[in-house]
Amino acid sequence: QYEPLLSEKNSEEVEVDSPLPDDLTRDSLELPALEEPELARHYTRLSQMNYGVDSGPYPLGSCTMKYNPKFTEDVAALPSAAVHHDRSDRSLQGTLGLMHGLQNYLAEIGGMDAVSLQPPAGAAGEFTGILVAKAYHEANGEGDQRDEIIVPDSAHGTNFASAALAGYEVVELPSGDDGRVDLEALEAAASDRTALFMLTNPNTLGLFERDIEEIAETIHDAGGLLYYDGANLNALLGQARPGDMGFDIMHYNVHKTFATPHGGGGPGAGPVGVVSDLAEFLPAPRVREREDQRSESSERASDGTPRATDGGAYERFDPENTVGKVHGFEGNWLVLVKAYAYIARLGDEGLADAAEKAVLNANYLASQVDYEVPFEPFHHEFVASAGDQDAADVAKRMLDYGVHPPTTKWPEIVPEALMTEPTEIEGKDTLDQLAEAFDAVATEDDETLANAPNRTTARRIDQTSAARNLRLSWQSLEGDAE
Amino acid sequence: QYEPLLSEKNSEEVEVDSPLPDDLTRDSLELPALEEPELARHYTRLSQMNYGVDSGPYPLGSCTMKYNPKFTEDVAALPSAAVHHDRSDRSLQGTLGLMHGLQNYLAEIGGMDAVSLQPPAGAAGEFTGILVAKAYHEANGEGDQRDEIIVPDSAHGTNFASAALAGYEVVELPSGDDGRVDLEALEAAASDRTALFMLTNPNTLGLFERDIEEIAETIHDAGGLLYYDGANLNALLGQARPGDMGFDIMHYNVHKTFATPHGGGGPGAGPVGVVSDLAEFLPAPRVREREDQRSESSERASDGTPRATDGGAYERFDPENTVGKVHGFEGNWLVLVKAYAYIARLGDEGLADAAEKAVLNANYLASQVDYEVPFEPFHHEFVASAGDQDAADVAKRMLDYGVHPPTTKWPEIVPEALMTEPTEIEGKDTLDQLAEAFDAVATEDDETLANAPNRTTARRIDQTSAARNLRLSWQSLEGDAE
Amino acid sequence: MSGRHESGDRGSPYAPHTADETAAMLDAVGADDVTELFDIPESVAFDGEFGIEARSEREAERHVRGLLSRNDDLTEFLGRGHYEHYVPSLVDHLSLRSEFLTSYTQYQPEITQGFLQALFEYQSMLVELTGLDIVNASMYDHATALAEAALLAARVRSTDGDRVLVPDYLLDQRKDVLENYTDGAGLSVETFATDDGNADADALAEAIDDDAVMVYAENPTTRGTVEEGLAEIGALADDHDALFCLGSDPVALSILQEPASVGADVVVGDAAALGLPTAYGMGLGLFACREDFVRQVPGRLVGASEDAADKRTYTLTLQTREQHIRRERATSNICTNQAWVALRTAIHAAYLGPDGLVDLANDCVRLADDLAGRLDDVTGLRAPVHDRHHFREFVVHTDQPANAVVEDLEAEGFAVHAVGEHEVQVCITDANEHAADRLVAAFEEVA
Amino acid sequence: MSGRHESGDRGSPYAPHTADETAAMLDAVGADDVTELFDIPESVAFDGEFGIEARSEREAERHVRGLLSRNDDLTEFLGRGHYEHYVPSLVDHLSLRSEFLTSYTQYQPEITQGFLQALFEYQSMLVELTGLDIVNASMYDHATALAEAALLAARVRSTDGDRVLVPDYLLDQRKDVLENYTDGAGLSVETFATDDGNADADALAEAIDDDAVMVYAENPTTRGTVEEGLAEIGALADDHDALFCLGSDPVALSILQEPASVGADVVVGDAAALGLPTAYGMGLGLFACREDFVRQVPGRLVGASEDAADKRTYTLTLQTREQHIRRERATSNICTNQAWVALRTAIHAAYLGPDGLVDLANDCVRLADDLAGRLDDVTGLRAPVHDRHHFREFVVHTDQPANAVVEDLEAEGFAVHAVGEHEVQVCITDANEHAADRLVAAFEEVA
Repeated sequence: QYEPLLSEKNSEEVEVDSPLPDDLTRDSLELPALEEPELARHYTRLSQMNYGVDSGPYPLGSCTMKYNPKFTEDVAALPSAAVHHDRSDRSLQGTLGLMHGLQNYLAEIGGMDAVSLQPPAGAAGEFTGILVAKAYHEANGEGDQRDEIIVPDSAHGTNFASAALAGYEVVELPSGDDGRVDLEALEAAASDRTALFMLTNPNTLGLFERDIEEIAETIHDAGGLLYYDGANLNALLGQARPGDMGFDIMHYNVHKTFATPHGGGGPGAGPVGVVSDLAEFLPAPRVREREDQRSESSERASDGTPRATDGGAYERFDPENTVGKVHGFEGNWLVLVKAYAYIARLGDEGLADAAEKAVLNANYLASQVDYEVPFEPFHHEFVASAGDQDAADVAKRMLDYGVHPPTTKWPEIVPEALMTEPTEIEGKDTLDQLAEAFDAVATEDDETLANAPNRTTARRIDQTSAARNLRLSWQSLEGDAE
Repeated sequence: QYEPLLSEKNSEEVEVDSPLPDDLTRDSLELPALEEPELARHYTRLSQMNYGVDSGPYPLGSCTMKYNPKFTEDVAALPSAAVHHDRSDRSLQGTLGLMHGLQNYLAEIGGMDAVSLQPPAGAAGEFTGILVAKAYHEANGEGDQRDEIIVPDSAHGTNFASAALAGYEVVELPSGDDGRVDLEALEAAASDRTALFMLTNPNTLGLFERDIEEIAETIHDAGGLLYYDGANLNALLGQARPGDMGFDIMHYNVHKTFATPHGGGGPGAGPVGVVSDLAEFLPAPRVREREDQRSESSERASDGTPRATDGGAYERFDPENTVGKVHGFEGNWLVLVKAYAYIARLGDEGLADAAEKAVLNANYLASQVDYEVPFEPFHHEFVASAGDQDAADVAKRMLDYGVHPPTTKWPEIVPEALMTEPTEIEGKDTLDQLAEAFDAVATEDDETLANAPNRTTARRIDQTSAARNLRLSWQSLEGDAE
Repeated sequence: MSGRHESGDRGSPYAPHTADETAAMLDAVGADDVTELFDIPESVAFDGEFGIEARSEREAERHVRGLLSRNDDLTEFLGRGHYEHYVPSLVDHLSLRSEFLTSYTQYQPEITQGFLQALFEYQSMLVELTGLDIVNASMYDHATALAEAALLAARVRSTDGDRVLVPDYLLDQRKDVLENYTDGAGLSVETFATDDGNADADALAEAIDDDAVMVYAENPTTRGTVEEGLAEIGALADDHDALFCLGSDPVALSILQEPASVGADVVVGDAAALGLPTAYGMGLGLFACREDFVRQVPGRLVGASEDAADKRTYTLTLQTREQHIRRERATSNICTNQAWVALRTAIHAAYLGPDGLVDLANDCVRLADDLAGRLDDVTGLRAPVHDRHHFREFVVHTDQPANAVVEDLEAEGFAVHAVGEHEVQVCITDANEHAADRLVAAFEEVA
Repeated sequence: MSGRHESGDRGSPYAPHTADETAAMLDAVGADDVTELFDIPESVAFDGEFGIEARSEREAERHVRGLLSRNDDLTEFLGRGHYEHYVPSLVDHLSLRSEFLTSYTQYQPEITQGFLQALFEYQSMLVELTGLDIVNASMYDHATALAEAALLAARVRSTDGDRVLVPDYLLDQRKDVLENYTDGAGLSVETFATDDGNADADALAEAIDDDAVMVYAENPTTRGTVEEGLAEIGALADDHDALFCLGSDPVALSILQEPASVGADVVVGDAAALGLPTAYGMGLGLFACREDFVRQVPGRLVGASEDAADKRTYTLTLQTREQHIRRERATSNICTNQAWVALRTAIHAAYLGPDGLVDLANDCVRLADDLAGRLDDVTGLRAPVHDRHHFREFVVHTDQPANAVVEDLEAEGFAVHAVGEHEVQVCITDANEHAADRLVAAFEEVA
C-alpha cells in the first residue's frame, strides 16, 4: 500500500516569466503539478497511514496525549481570530481580551503572579524562563557569578539544552535511590554560582517531590531561583500549584495540559509564569487592563474574563526590564485560542477532575500490567521496566496490538523503561485493552519482538540506513529504486 | 478489526423525570452513554471502514461520483446560511437571491424557462415533473384520458416507480437493437392516453438518442409531453440542452452533475425545469425578482446573479396553478447552496470542460478494458459485458484491487452488465489503474471471483442471511453472538 | 494542475488532465479532438453561452459569502416543524470526514461497513425512542414520511378504504404533500377538529369509519401542545382497522409517551431536530413502524448479517422492495435519501446520551413554560393561548394585529411566526434561550 | 456520558468514566477515593478555587466567539513579516483530519508514515525553492530560525569569531530574538547600513572582517524591496569565511533569484505565508542549508529508508543532534515544532503547483507596483519611497504625520503600518486586492 510521492505523480518545470528584470529572478521552477481531487486523495491516504489520539490509546509518557476537543478548532478558525499583530490595540480588543483572560487563567492555575504567552513551545518557555532568571541575577549584580543551572539527571532533555543555549554550565544532579531529588546532593550542588534549579513535579517517574519545600529553601538560600517544568502539570490541576511550592518561574505546555492538538510535532505554546518580583523581566509585549480600566477592577467578572468598554479595556505593554523577545511576533496565537477555549469549557471542577482521572488511570493501568513498576507512588504516569526485554522492541511489538506504545528507554534510572501516561481521556475498557497489549508482549520471546511490527503500514524501519545513506528530499532519491 | 456497536460500548437506562405529568411521559430511556473522545474514535474508525470518492476511483455507472469541492462545504456551513424558512422575504434576501441565481443557472444549462428547486432528490424531481404534466393535462381537460406514461425498458427504476406513485399506468418501451429508442415502437405506444414519455439522454448505455427530434415530434403529436431524466446531464453540459431537443420537463440531479456530495446515500436535490407553458404548474413557492425590480432587468448582471436593493430584490411567490408542495418546506437548501457554489466556480468553460473530460475518460477507459462493450458510441459512461463471468462477482473481485466497481447487471440489455462512469475527475493514471483492475479480473476463474473479496474490511457478505433472519436494530441482535 | 485552472478560465479545476495526458488519451481512442467523441446531431447541439462567469475558489467563496450576507441577522424564535438545537462541533468534524461524505449508497457493503454500521445504529436509537421495531435509513422529511405512511397504510390494510384522517392543526404544507403523494393511490385526506390545540378524540370518533386507512396525530403538535389523548386516538384507529400514525421528533420522544405504548403503528417526523442547524426547512424524514409491515416499508433498511469469515457485518437488506429492482411495484420511488443527515443525527444523539436527551427535552418544556409566563405578563399579550402543556413552542394572543407585531419584532431583530390575525407563535430551545430576555423586552416594546 | 457533563459541573467532559467504572478502578488499585492516590504534602496542597466557571460546549463556544467579536473588522494591508494569501479550503479540510492533527512527533515511524511522508514532501519542495540540499521539518518562526542560523554559523566556522552582521532594515523584533538566542554563545549582532531599501554592499564591505561568522540579508526586504546585490553580499561573506544567510518565504522564492545561486549557505524565513491565514504573527520557521552542515542542523529531519520488507519508508533521522538524546550538546533545544503548519504549507504549495506559485508571486509584484502608482497620484503621498522593485509591500511618504494617517485610515476601516514619522507601509496580495480601490479612496480622504 505504497502512496507515491507528489513528485512521482506529476511534476512540471515551468519557466519563470516575471515583470521583474531577468537578473533578479530564477529561470525555472519544478514542482508537483496536481489537481485538487488528486491532492485530496493523496493526503487522505497519507492520513490513513498515520495514528493519532482519535485513532486509539496514545499513552506516550511525558507527552500528555489528550483528546483535542473539536470545538476549539472551530473558534480558532473564526474570521475574527485571523488578525495581524501590527494593528492598534484599540482595534484588537478581542485578541487582547482573550490573551488577558488566558494570562489570568494560567496565573491562577499555576499560582503565579504574571504570565507571558509569547514562547511558542515548551522548550522556548524554558529558554524564556532562563532568560528571566538571568536578567534577575544581572539586575542584582550577580549575572556573571551565577553561571550554573542545576538539572536532575531524570529531567527532560530540553532542560539541559535550554540551559546550554542560554550560555549556562549545566550541573547534573543524580537522583536519589527513591527516584526523587537527593537533598544532600542538592545542597552540595547549590552554591553562589547557582542561577536556577529546574525541576518537574511530579517528576519524570511520576513521583511527587515531597521535599519540595526543603528543595526550594535550599535553592533560595543559595540565592538561586527555582524553575518548574510544566510538562507534568496535568497531574496537579486543582490539586497543587507550583507557586505554592516555592517555584519562582514555570512554563505551561498548553498542548499537553490544555489539550491543544500536538499536530504531528507542533505547534504548541509554552507560556511562562513568574512570581511578582520577576514580572518586570518577562518578554514584551504583555497584555494588561488599561489604567483607567484597572481602577474599576472590582467590576471584573469572577472568572477573570475580560469585559469590553468603549475605549478599549486592554493594551499591550513592555515590562519595565523586559528580556525582550523570544518569538518574532507574539507566539502561537491560534494555539492560545484553543487553550483558552479548553479552560473556559472545563472550569475549576473540570480541571481538577482531569487531574484526578489522569492519576486514577495511570494507577489502574499499572495495576493491570505485568511489567514491574519500580517507583511509586506515581501520579499521572508510571515507568515500568521491560526487564530482560528490549524496551524499544516491546514498543514495536505493541504496535501489532493496535495501540500506540509508551515512551521507551527513558528515564534511564529505570532499566528498559516503559514510560506510560494514559491521561484522563481513556475509559476502563481502553485501559484494559492497553493492559492486554502490554501483557501479551510481556510473554513473547525476543525474536518475535525483534521482528515486530508485522501488522502495521510499514514493517520495522531501518534507522541505520536512513542515517548512513541520507535521503532528505525527493531530489536525493534519484536513482534510488522504490 | 471489529468495531463494537455504540450499545456494546456502554448503554445506560435513565428514568425520565420531567416537569410534565407522569401519564404524558415515558418511564425510562435506554441509549448509548459515551463521552466525546470515545465517540470521536468510534466514528473515526467507522469512517476508515468506508470508501468514498476521496478514497479512490468510484466509477459507479449512472451515479456520477464526482469530486466534491471542499469550499462548497464551507459556504454551506456559514452562519448566514442557517436560517429558518418561515421568515419574511425582506429578511431573507441572501437566501432568495441565491435561489433565484440557481434557478437561472439551471434554466440556462438545461434550456428551460422556469425552475423549481423544491424536490429533495432525483426521484422526487421525477414525481414533481409528473405532477406538473398531470396538472397540464387536467388543465386541458385531458386529465382522465391521459393515464399512461411511457418509459424505455432501460430507464432508471425510479422512472417506473415515480409514474406509478402518481397513479399512472406504466407502458414499458422495448429498446431497439441499437440500444436506443425504437421509433416504430414509440409510435405504436404513443396515443391519446399518453401523458408523458420519460427519457434520459444519453441513455443508460451512454448512447445519445440521435432521433430525439423525431421522438419529440412523435410524443407531441400524440398530445403527450416529453420528460428528461437528468441523471446523465453531465455528458451534455455546454454541449446540448434538453430544452433545445424538445423536452418539456426535466429534473437535475445536483449531487451528480453539480458535484454536491452523495453523503452515503443522500441528501441530494432534484430541481425541476419546465418550458414556459408549464411554469404555472410548478411547486410553490418559487423565487422571482420583485416587480419593481423586474422592470429594471436590463441592469441584471450578465451571469444572472442577483443584486441587492434597499427594498429587497427577491420574493417568493406561488405559481398561478401550482401543483402545491412536494416537500414540507422548500427542499434541501444546504445542498442547493453547494450546487450554486460549484456552478459559480466553474462557469461556462468549466462546465463544458467537465462534460468533455467525462466523455474522454469514459472512452479512454473503455479502450483500455478487455471486456466487450457492445454499444457505442457512448458518451460519459459505457456498459461492458462480463460475458461468461458473473458481473456481481466481477465487482466483488474488483474490490480486492482497491477500486470501487461499476454498477452491475443493469441495464439488462447488456448481459452481465458492467456500467462504468469514471466522470471527469480521474486522470490518466487512475484510469489506467482502473483498467488494470478490470483486466486482471477478466482473466480470473469463477471460483476466485466467487470467493472475493479477500482484502477488504469485510469478506463477502451473506445477503440471504440478512434477509431471512432480519436484524434491523441492535435490539434484534440480542442473543445473536458476534 | 490547480494553478493552471485557478481562474477557471481553461476548464474544470476538478479535471486533472495535463495537455500531454489528454493527447495520449485521445490517441488511444483514435480521435483528434474530444468533440469527435460526441454523437450529438448538429441540429440540437448547443453553441450558445450560459453567460456564467468562471471564478477562482477565492472569488467563488467571496461571491457566495457576499450573497448570503444579505440575509438579515435575526434571532429566530421559530419552529413549526423546523427546530434548532445546538449542534456539537463533533457532529461537523466527524460527518465531514470524506470517507462518509463522499460515498454513495452502500451497494458494495464489503467496503462500506462504516456507514452501514452508523445507519444501523441510527435505526436502533430510533427503535428505542419510538418503541417500534422497524426504522428505515431515512426519508426526505416529515411531510414525505407522513405521505409514505399513508401509502403504506393503504397497502397493508386488509380491506378497501380511502380516507386519511388528519387533525386540523396539521401544517398546510404537510397536508399538501400528503395529498400530492396519495392522490395517485386514490386516497382522500380529511381533517378532523381539534380541541384547545389537541386532537379532539370526540371529533375523530365521529369522523372515523371503516373506510379510514389511517389516522394521524402529532406529539407535540404544530402549535406546540403536548397531546393528551393519544391512547384514545390509537384505540379509535384500531377499532376501525386503521393505522395510527404519530408525528414527533427524537428530542420530544426522549420524554413524551412512547409511541408504541399508545398504539402507534407508524411514527414519522423530522429527525434533523438533532444533527442539523436551522437549514431553511431541510430535514430528515423519520420513518418507524411495526414489524408486521417490514416488507411494505419504503426506503432503505440496514440489517446485520455475516460475512464469509462469519464475522458480524451490515448490509442493505430487503432491497426487492426498492425501485431499482421492483420498479413500478416498489414500495416507494425513493432512491437518494438523507443518509448523511441520519449520520449526523446519530452522532448528535450519541453525544447527548440518554441523560443529555432527557435534559434537553425537559428544557424544551421548562423554557416554553417560562417564556409563555413572561409574555403573559406583558400588556397586550396572552400566553399560552392553549391551556395545555407545551414543548418548545406556544401560541400567543396579541391585542395588536399579529402581522404588525411580527413586523415590529423583525425591526427589533427577532423573528416569530404569525399564525392568526391576533396570534403569533414563539419557539424557544437551548439555541436561542440566551436571547429570551431581549425578546421579552422587544415584545414589551411592540405589543 | 456527554449529557452528564454537558454543563461541565461534574468533572471533565473529556474523561469518560462512569461511576461504576471509577469504583471498579479504585477497587483494583486498593483505594477508597482518588484523592488517596495523590502523594502531595498537605502544606503545598491547593484547596482554593481558580474561580473559573465551567461551561457547556455551546456556552464556551459563544463565550470565545463573543470575546473575539470585539476585534474590529478592519481590512488589513499589513505585512512586515506576516503575510496573508488566500488559503484554499482543501488545506483546512485535509490538515484537520484527526490522524494528522491529533498525532505527535513520529517516534514510531511504522504507524506514522503519513505525516512523515508529508514532511518529507515539505522538505523537498523547499529544497527546490531554495536550491539548498537540506531543509528541516520546521522551526517556530522566521526570527528563531534566523537565530538558529547564527548559532549554526558559529558552530560550523573553522575559526573563532563572534560578529553577526545584519542590515538595518531587519525588524527590531527579529533582531531582539537573534540577540537573545546568540547571547549565550557570546555572539554580538551588528548592523550595517542600507541604501535605498536594499542592503548596502559597500557598507557591508567596510563592516565585515574575519570575526564575522554570518552575514544576513533578506529578499524581499522588510520594506518590501527586491534585493539587487545578493551575489555581491554572498561573495563578501565567502571572502571572510562567514556564512551567508538569506531571509525569504516560499511565495517570493517562486520567482526571485534562487538563494543557492547567489551563494546563500542558509535560508530562513516564514513559510506560513502559504498555509496559514493572518494569525497574529504565528508562523512557520523555514530552515534550509547546504549539505555540509547536515549534522549541525537544528530541529527534526525526515529521511527516506527501507523497512524490513524492503519497502520505501520515511523516518526521523540524525536524531542524535537533538535534545532528547544529546541534551546540553544538542544542536538546538527545540522539541515541539510547527509540523502541522508545515503540513498545511505543503498542501497549499502543492495546490498551487509551479504555475500557480509563479502566478501568485508575479501578482505580488504587479499589485504592489500598481497600488504604489495609484497612491503616488494621491495628493500628499509619495510612493514608493524606495526606487526599487517591490514585492507585496512598499513604503509611502505621507505629508501628514504617519500616525495620524494610520489612525484616520483605521476609522475608515483599514489597517496599514506606520514605519516612520512620515512613512507608512502598505502590503497587498490576492487576499486584500479586492479592497484596493476602497483603500485608495480612503487615502484620498485622509492623506
